[in-house]
Amino acid sequence: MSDHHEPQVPLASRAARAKALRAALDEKNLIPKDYIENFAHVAENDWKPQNGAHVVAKAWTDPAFRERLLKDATSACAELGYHGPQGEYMAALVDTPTLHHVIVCTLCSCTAWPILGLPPDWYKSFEYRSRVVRESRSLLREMGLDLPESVEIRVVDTTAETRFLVLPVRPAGTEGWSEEKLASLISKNVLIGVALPQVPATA
Amino acid sequence: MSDHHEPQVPLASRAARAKALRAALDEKNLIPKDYIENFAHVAENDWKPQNGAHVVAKAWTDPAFRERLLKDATSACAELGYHGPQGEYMAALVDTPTLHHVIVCTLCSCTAWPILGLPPDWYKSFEYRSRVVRESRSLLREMGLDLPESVEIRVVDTTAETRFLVLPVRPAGTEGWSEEKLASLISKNVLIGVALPQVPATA
Amino acid sequence: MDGVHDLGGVNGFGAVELESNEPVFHEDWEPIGYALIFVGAADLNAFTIDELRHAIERMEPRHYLTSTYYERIVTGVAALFVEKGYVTHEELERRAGGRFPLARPVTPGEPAREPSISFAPGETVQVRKDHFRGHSRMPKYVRGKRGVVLHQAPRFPYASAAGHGIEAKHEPTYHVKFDAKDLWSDAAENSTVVVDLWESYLEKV
Amino acid sequence: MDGVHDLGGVNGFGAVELESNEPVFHEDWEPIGYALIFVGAADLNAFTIDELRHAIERMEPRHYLTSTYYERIVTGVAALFVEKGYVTHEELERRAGGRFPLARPVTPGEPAREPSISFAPGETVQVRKDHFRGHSRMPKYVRGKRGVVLHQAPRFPYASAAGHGIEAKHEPTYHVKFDAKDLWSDAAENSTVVVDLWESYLEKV
Repeated sequence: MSDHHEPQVPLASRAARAKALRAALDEKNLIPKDYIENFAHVAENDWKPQNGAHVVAKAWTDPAFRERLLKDATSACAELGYHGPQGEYMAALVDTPTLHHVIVCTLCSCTAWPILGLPPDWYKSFEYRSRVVRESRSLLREMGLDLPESVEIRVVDTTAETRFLVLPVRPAGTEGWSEEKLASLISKNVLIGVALPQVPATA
Repeated sequence: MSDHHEPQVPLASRAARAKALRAALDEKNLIPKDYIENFAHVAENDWKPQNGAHVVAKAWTDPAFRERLLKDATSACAELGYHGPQGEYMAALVDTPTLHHVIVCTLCSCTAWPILGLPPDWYKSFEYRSRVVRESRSLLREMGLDLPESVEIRVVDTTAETRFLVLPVRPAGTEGWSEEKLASLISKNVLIGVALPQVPATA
Repeated sequence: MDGVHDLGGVNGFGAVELESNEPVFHEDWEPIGYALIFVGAADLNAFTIDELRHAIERMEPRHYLTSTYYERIVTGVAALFVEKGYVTHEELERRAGGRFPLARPVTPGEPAREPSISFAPGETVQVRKDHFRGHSRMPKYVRGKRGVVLHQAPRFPYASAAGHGIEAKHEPTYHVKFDAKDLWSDAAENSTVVVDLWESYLEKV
Repeated sequence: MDGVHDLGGVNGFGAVELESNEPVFHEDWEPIGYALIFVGAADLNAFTIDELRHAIERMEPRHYLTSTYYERIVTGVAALFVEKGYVTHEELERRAGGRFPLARPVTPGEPAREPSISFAPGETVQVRKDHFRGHSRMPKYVRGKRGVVLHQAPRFPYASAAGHGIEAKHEPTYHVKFDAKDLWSDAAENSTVVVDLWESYLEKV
């Protein structure tokens, strides 16, 4: 492809390409009825960060569950009803006061769908994929998470079949909170590791 | 830049951008009269592969010139009137029956303007820049130059200030030819090293 | 494959833009590609997820870098349905009413190493130094680097074979920890990178 | 800088298209950028050619990879005229009637090594292993690799300083020959690559 040999036929729009593929397969009866709508429904409603938040809150409040989660996250999540595609083998990354984990997939954008939900745009961006492995500390700072130099930042690149969630340190000031209230502190960004659970000042 | 934050203002065309820059500098009287037209004239008429062809043909027929060319290509070319920008320090790459040189600039597209002319589109293409250093033999074959395995292919990457020309082996069947007739065998592609001088069957 | 998709450590990209209250899908066509992965991989057994990843990596580099995420998914899935003979490229372009770029050709895959070599947690390992043009889940930033095994994960089909649709031996993957400074001298202070690597990508030290 | 411009050995690009009887310029605006390099570098002393190369490398990676050659020249020159205060970005966009993307910000340059270390033809040398985010004329494919000096060229301003407009010591460059197989295990047979490297990019073995 040289500078002065541009293709003459215009590119079809993204939507037109996606819909053309669907229509071509549909005509050959290769797509079961309502398959795409059902998939979208599951992706929008069943795979969600509230699931991961539940897992984290339970690990904070139930030492036996925490132990099972660390030993076998896949079955610990399944206990709570969380399993499915891109969750066939899951692992929890345990933060400590001196170790913070953050997840990326530099080669594509693999994510633990059943417990985190589909990944956000920023996670799929070339900016995040290229930068976080090399400049973790300054990038996290740009994204609003300023960690002390004494904390090791461990970037976990999802390059094979393990899917991860971050188990953050339970924040101070949450003593006696219910599992549900604790879960409300955990967002998708916390589960990926670009944010920490924030206890509201008024709590 | 994420997937769903596309800029709203359309990109100005390449021509509009180039002309806008020119107009902005012109208005501030920063561009001497006829500067761009004069530059284009020199680039289109003075810097040309016929200069390099002359250098090669003379090196084939004049052993003393060849020696001066190998020792100091810049001044040997200057003898013939060839010098100028991107020709401040030039070097000849001497092919032998078992060594073939080919020139690239993987980082941008540096070329010895005064003796080769401005580089062709293919030389500036990402295809050539990425592939020739790693797959020299098969890429040259794709481009029409099939060298025997016994010939070392030496790819020269123009990463600093030396500017190169390839001095090919004088082809058999050219005994007694004039310098001018020999020069007619040498194209820009021969001077870069992606082609060899071809003696016409009818010669 | 040392392609443009292998982005870890590449310089030049700007700020990461966060979107608040981001929807799962931004446009109505976006679920199509994802859903069709399952049609192709689970229902029709036409291809594997590894082949999908490889098809996306085989996109023309300029197309890869200017496409959106879901565009890449659609492109990879479409490329595989064409390559496997379910639809033709012409039909897709006719229906789309314009160009529908797919992927560049597949090259040969690489079977897993035989015999296998196992590694234990705590062991220092070295990532292979060699180059493979096909599908690989070994990012180039760890090529030839040494790290420490943190964990051995279960066996999964070897990606560099599975990505090419050839028989793929199941072998463990290892979570290997590298000091970021060993990967890039200008890397962040007190930072490590864990990469999940198939056994065949690793060597004894 | 490990940017997308550093293309040597990147996989995924297709055929090289040759054009017969190619004109020197294909479009009337193409000489503008080249000519303005000389206005800026030679007539106004506003910037160096090294700074121009660096400005082009600082283009947003997607823009770099989808631009034409002369578009990159215009972009780099325009970026420098804006950065040096000759024109404003707003004026350029107003005159162009649309977006006129320039380059990402400059980072600090790197002075040449002191004291200098000289190398002789025939000597085996090793390319520096470290990473530098600024302008560099050391392609990443030779980082940490060993080669043999073929020739010492005259002194030129050290590119990693000159590209940032800071004082650049003049030092020799060396034509260093590498076995292509040492750079890429799947490289062509019986092939070598010569890279022209400033003294500060090289180390004694």
